[in-house]
Amino acid sequence: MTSLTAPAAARPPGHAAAGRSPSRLIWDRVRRDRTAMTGLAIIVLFVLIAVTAPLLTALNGWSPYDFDPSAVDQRLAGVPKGALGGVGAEHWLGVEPVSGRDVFSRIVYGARISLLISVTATVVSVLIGTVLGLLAGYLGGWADAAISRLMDLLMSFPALIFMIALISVMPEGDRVLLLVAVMGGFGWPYVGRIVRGQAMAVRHREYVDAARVGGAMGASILFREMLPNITAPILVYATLAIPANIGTEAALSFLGVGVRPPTASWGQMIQESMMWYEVDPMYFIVPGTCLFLTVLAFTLLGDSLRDAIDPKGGRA
Amino acid sequence: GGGTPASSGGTAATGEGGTLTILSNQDFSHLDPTRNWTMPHMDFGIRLLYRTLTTFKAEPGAGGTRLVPDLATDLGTPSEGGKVWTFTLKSGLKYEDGTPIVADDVKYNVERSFAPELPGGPNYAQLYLAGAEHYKGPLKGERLKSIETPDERTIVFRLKRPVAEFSYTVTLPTFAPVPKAKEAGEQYDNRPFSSGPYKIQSYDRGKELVLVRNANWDPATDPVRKAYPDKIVMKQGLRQSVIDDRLIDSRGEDATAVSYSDVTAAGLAKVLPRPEVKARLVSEISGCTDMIGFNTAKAPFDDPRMRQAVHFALDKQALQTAQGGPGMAEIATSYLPPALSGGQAQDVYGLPPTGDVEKAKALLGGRTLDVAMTVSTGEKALGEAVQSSLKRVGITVTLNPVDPSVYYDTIGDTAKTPEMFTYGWCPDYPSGATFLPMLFDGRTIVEKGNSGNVWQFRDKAVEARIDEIQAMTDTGAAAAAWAELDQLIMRSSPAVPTLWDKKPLLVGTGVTGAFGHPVWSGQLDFSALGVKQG
Amino acid sequence: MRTTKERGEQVADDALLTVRDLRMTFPGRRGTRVRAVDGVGFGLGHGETLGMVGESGCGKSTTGRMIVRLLEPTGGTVTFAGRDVTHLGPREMLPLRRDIQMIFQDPFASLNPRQTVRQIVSGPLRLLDRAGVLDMLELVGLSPEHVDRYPHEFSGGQAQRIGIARALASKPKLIVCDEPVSALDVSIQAQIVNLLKDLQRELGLAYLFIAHDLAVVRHVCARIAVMYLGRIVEIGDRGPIYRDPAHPYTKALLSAIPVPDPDTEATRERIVLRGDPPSPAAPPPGCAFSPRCHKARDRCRAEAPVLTPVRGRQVACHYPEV
Amino acid sequence: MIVYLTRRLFAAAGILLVICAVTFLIFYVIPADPALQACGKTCTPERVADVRAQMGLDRPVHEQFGAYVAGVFAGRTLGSGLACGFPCFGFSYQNSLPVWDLLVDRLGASVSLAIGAALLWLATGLAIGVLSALRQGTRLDRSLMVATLTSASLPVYFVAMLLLLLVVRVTGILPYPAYVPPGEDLAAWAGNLILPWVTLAALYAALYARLSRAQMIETLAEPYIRTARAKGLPERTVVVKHGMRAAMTPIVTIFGMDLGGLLAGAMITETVFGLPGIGRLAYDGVVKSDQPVILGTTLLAAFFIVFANLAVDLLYVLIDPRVRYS
Amino acid sequence: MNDHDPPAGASRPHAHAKEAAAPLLEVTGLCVSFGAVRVVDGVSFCVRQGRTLGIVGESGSGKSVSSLAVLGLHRTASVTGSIVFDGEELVGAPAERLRTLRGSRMSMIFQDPLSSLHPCYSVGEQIAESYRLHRRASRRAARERAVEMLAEVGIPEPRRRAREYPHRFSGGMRQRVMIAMALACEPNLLIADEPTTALDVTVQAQILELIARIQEERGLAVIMITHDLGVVAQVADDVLVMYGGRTAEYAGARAVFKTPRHPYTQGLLASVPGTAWVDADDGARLPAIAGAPPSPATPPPGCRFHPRCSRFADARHPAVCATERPALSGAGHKVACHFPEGAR
Ligand SMILES: Nc1ncnc2c1ncn2[C@@H]1O[C@H](COP(=O)(O)OP(=O)(O)OP(=O)(O)O)[C@@H](O)[C@H]1O
Ligand SMILES: Nc1ncnc2c1ncn2[C@@H]1O[C@H](COP(=O)(O)OP(=O)(O)OP(=O)(O)O)[C@@H](O)[C@H]1O
Ligand SMILES: [Mg+2]
Ligand SMILES: [Mg+2]
Ligand code: NI
Repeated sequence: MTSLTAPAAARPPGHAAAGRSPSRLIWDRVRRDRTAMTGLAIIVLFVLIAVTAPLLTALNGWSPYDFDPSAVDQRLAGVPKGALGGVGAEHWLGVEPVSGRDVFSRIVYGARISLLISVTATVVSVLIGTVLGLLAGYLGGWADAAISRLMDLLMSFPALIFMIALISVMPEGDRVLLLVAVMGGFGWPYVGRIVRGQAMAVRHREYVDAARVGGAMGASILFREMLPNITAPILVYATLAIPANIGTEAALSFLGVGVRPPTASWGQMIQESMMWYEVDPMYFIVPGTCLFLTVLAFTLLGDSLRDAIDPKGGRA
Repeated sequence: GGGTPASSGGTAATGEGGTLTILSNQDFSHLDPTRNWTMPHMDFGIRLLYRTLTTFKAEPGAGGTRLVPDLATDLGTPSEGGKVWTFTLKSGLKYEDGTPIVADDVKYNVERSFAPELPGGPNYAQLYLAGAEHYKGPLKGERLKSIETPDERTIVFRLKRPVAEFSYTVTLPTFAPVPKAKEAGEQYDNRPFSSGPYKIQSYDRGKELVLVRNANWDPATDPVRKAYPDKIVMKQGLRQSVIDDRLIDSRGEDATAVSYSDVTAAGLAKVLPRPEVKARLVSEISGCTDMIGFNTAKAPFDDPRMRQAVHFALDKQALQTAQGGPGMAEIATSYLPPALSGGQAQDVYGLPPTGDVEKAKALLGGRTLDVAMTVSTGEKALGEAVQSSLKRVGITVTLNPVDPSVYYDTIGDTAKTPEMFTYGWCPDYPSGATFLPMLFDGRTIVEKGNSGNVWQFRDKAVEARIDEIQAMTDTGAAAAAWAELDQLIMRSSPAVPTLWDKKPLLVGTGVTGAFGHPVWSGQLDFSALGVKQG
Repeated sequence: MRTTKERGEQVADDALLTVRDLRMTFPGRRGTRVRAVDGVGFGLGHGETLGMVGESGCGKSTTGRMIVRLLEPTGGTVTFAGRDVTHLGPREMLPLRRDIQMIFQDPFASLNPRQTVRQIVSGPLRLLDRAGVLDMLELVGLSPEHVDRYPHEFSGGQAQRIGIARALASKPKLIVCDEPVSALDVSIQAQIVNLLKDLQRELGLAYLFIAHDLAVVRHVCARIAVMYLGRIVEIGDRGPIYRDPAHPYTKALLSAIPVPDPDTEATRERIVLRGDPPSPAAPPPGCAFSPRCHKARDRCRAEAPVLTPVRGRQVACHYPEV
Repeated sequence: MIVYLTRRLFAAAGILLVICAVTFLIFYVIPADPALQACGKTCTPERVADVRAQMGLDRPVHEQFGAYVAGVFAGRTLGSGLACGFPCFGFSYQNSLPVWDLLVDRLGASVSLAIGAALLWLATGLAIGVLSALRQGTRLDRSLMVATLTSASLPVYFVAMLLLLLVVRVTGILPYPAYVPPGEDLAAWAGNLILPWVTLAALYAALYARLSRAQMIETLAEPYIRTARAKGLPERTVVVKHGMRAAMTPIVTIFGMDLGGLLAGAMITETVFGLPGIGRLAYDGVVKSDQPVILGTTLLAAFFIVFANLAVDLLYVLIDPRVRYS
Repeated sequence: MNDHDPPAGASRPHAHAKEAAAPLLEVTGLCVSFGAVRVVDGVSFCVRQGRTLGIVGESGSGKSVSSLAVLGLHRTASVTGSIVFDGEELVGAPAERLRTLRGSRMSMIFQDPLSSLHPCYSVGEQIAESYRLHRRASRRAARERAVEMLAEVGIPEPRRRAREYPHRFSGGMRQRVMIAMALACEPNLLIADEPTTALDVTVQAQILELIARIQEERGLAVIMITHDLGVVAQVADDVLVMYGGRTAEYAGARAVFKTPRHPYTQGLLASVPGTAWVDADDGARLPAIAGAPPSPATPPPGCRFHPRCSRFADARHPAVCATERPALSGAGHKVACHFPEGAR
């Protein structure tokens, strides 16, 4: 027997014959995590709601923009008639004070806007951050200095002040686009910094050297060798950035620079409902709960993803 | 008028002394009498800090629109057919430091309103005074010749044209005295020198203003101001919903507090179902008219039929709900508020409150419109109501909320004026002359910073009629003529009057003498407020 | 034979790899310059193995990485098969990449965790199809079922086999092995050493075998180069060097290696060096070994010795052992 | 060290200058014309031009910017004779007060808010985090983490409103918050700030608890902790002296950044509670297009952020002996 | 049961080995499990004052886990069996008791001296810490002691270096600091867990020499854990060979190296290249042990070594090796193999 033959018992036991990629392993670990799956279920539910919004509103028969004067009390400054903010067969989750618009329809359409803005803003910041961070970490030197300074600069901006200032001086144009641009534009340095750090660490890994010795160059090293190995932290960041962006959208709405009326977004609904929390708590609770659940769900998923990627901290 | 003023409409308060707290969600834009031309602020300044040549009685309702002499001994003497006005100051008038108030101080303040360093104030002096075309204010030492002060107590104004209502004009803070010695340019705003019953003890802008008694103010010379509290503290920059809550609760210090700014719709919803709180709600008709304007200079609203279509389609009741319901606003049917048209609302079209969709559709003739509408950020609910009601007839409205501070610039730039926008007008004093000429005289349109005639309405017949009415010396006849002109303009609908609203204000349980003054758009008359003690 | 003026071994011109006066300086902290490799020269013939030993930080890896052009040398030349390859651009290097390959120290760190064995072995240029990969796996003693697995599913020894398969994929002439067994357990080390030797015999490979374990090097390499602080201090055939080291450092190194035999250990003469290896950022003047050398004299501290032939090998020492 | 410090200071100054320029430029091209605004309800074009010249807005943008930057250091005098001294950030369009005075005036509330909240959330956050790390995997750990997750998922204004409703409106335990400077009445200062502190701390404490828990777990797995145990140190010493010390390092970084950001104004908290702070000032400035105030607050905020980062980096020398700047 | 007795007469001659001394540490049937995974399974050994026990084995064979169990440093593992230190049973002893023993009477040094030293405290502080604690010494006395210890382990300028932080020290220096720290309270037992693996050979020689010197001076009992057979040969009196969490062979050093009885030990010794410099057959194939070490989670049944065992591969005795756990047998030279004398 020579050492050239494959050692029979060498394969670490417990593995199926087909190879399982690290991403599969992570996913398997996440799948076993009950809280993560709860989070995922909530996310899927809201995404479904957002996608099927027209169908759902067709079911209850109220468009998110229809006024229903009969549902509010004209003499009482427009408080919804009936208990629980007008909850009933006609309006499933009650109506908006003053206008009498259907809260369910607005929530459903609001999910679209809120998820759209936060997810797109996250995608934008992750894309920019990943590309620039990778370049900075990989190229080093002059490019790194330039990109890092840019990131420092952007991170030194008092973001919230600047966001509302920027948005409020640009009244023209599509608010959703503007919100995405501003949130993405101020968000990418945070991704960029993570990616840069990771790229710098990965750049000197032996497998990158090995690829280079094997003849790989430039983009191939960046995107085939390095990027797959830093997607995990990026993914974690993205999952945690989405709830943060939902929160920012809501905060901007709260400060009066959210989406344009009559478009509904959760943040804008909460901002409106805040004044009514005493006379019409339902109006406040519904979007608040949705926002809270979504943020919580994304956070749970992100946490679990992080633990799955780096199980060290979780070991007893 | 609907709302019942809270504490026994303007009768004498129970006593003097104590501290009155005013809760405000804002800072003054200007307290400098030269620059103070925003509604509740004018009331505050004139009633507490400075006196003008004439002023209005401290009474609710129609009584409040009656003019009385203030610094002057009478309402002024016109001569040369109303082109020259002479006033004589009372004797014994003093500033807060005891120095006497002289006629030149009034002249000096009027001159200040010409200074580009001190913009923002009423422009009547510029409009009326003769020979002032190139005058740039007194800060660089130049004086205006058309105001004469032959002696310390006499002041003579020489006007470009006869102004019958000049006695009313001089109620404006422009006609309060400012001593030259106290000139501080822009900074005068932060510490105006008092000629009224109170003086400024401290003013932390945006946070707190504390007024204490001006010992040199002589009640004997002042028939109007009661000046009951010893001290008045204004808390600024609070959230309106917090102000509402505090005054609903009316606990502790808040019992002697009043709200400076309007109760929110949500606040009203809390107030209205509770009789004991509702009793403390002051809601005087503001005297202003809310309107929705069109850009008549460009398509589609250069066509009066399109404007009328909107007029017919509007659901004014929905707007009314957004304003707090029928208790808080009346549906407007003419530009001039009832107070200016003899107390009688006029109605040209006789439309149902929710609009007439069929007529509107007929006017549109099957056309659908796609228009932009600018509203200020606070009027979102209103904008949405417009949006929703016009959708019924196939007009799609895109809302463009703009911050109040830049609102007038946006619509006042004729190049940028949107197809539709909201607008409101309050008379500076109860006269059609401070209303229709400002709003509908095509000759006042300027390219940028356009104000009043923001719809760019040009009609030769209307302009001619305005000139005729302004030349009338009989104020009664003039009033009737204004009302008639109003109906004429209504027929071409450059703007849709929507609501005559009330100013909803809450006062604490320990506040006396609270009533909304008709001249100052329903704001509390600060000169009559008192607090219960003990 | 022709002697070169540069510091370094005298080299035959027809060698597969010729390295002359190779230098690498890294920018250090506070503007210092770390002379990691400071004039290294040697030659390597077809199918030959040169062992390179020395303490941590003496510049072994740096030398190896310069030869495979992972690092751009700051001085000297690298000639491969008669062609000067020192400053070729990445594209010109491509054909050469097939001929010079590398095996790394850490078997896991050198395998991309996100690629399957197949992707790893066929390399970034996709040199091999599936059958080719299977051949390679067979060659290094892995079974075909491993081909679609990921690195984390292997043991250290297996992972190192994959690394070797990858290096072999382009049918190279020279493989730089940078400590290929030091991360492995003793019982696995032997497997890999045997594999490397078998492959060399079968495929006619030349190895530059970097290690710090003198025992392993001796087993694998016919010729040995001992490095100290960026320079070769002794180079020559295995026999003379192990039997009779001429440089005091080599001698100390050999004596420090524990031997798994209590009797030998009990009787061995051991030279324990004082102090730590100096930093390449601030090398001592003269002979770099002088501060730790028991027989250093003034000359050693003033003048750096060059490689000179002594008893069948070359030594850089003013006072070689006798 | 000196070299490093000067280099960092220059870099910080550079960043501030760029931020200043960008802010300036953006608000130069805004549609709102400050002259028009100042001019009032009815304004003739001539008068607008006068006002514009008066405000110095008729000059080209680079001149205005130059004047602004020079004014910051040298002070300047405006057309109407208004003069401001050394740190001159111009005058508010709203009330003609020097922006610097406004900033200084508002700083008190912001600093009170930030420092108080920071102490509160550090204390609670770290305590929860460390406790959770030590009891990792137990029911206590899980319930603490659920609590922090919930607290971190609630928007700030939601918490603020809830607190106002419960503590002030329903029970009346506390009066409506109104800022009282600490110099005037310390008890009133603290009493009025409790709710804003709790509001901010609720969010940050949750984040810090999670962070410090993760850090602590990681640190406790380090070999040097094993060394400390092998020395026979009592568990408390191991956790506090050896564990916390090392675990706190990354927290200091984040704390620096958070504190810097908060000093620059907790806009929402200040708005909800009506605190006269920098964030509120900035918000009002934006809403009213008060360019000098926006510039001033942006610069001050950026200053805090930049210097908090610098301070953290310098602090590292004390915390982590491995770090040396040269 | 006396299978933990020191293998008699097997140790190499040593100048002042105290043959008569009672065992300082006796470990019997030690089992350590993490959850369901038994990582150390019935290991027994003993150490006498002044003597050195070498523990060798592949990575993951349970060497470190066993030694940590002796110090009671496992927090989540369940430890069974018996550990008697100086007549005192440590398994099941109160944690507080173990704590007072740790650092004062038994100490440990670790493989990676950089990560084992706290980066934020000066080395002087770290050495003084345990001295202050166990000896209730004053701060100043402890500081003096630290300097003294640094001098003893051969660090030049000890007073100055005591104030420096670990990152300023080289690898060898750090290990010296670790040793100084471990010895500050004059313990009776020193467990060295691969103290030289991270070091260069020349530095390794220095450290081994230092440990030997101190052991000689103080009569310490030392447990030297390593996977380098050469090191064991150099320092150990007795050798414990571990495989897959179990004892493979336990005997005096000379016996293990000269007459190994377990096929694993034999294979291990054979696979080390160049056992002797002079007469090696240069370039020949190394007789390697095939396969890889077992995973502790799913160990092979029976003898843990059988999948890699040449005797088993010879297919003469398959059944028993694959099913039954071999007992540790033999009087002085203990071995756990069904066929200890070999198949050939
Ligand atoms: N990229 C780099 N930048 C700066 N210095 C470096 C770099 N790479 C190596 N060095 C320095 O060069 C010297 C030689 O390093 P090299 O890796 O070649 O040593 P080595 O002999 O391979 O050591 P080891 O046995 O630890 O692998 C060391 O002092 C190292 O610190
Ligand atoms: N805290 C732990 N939890 C779970 N398993 C552990 C733990 N510590 C060690 N193990 C497992 O116990 C086994 C034995 O580990 P140990 O550290 O004793 O090996 P070792 O012989 O010291 O190896 P090395 O030579 O690599 O140090 C390994 O498989 C390891 O994975
Ligand atoms: Mg190396
Ligand atoms: Mg170990
Ligand atoms: Ni001895």
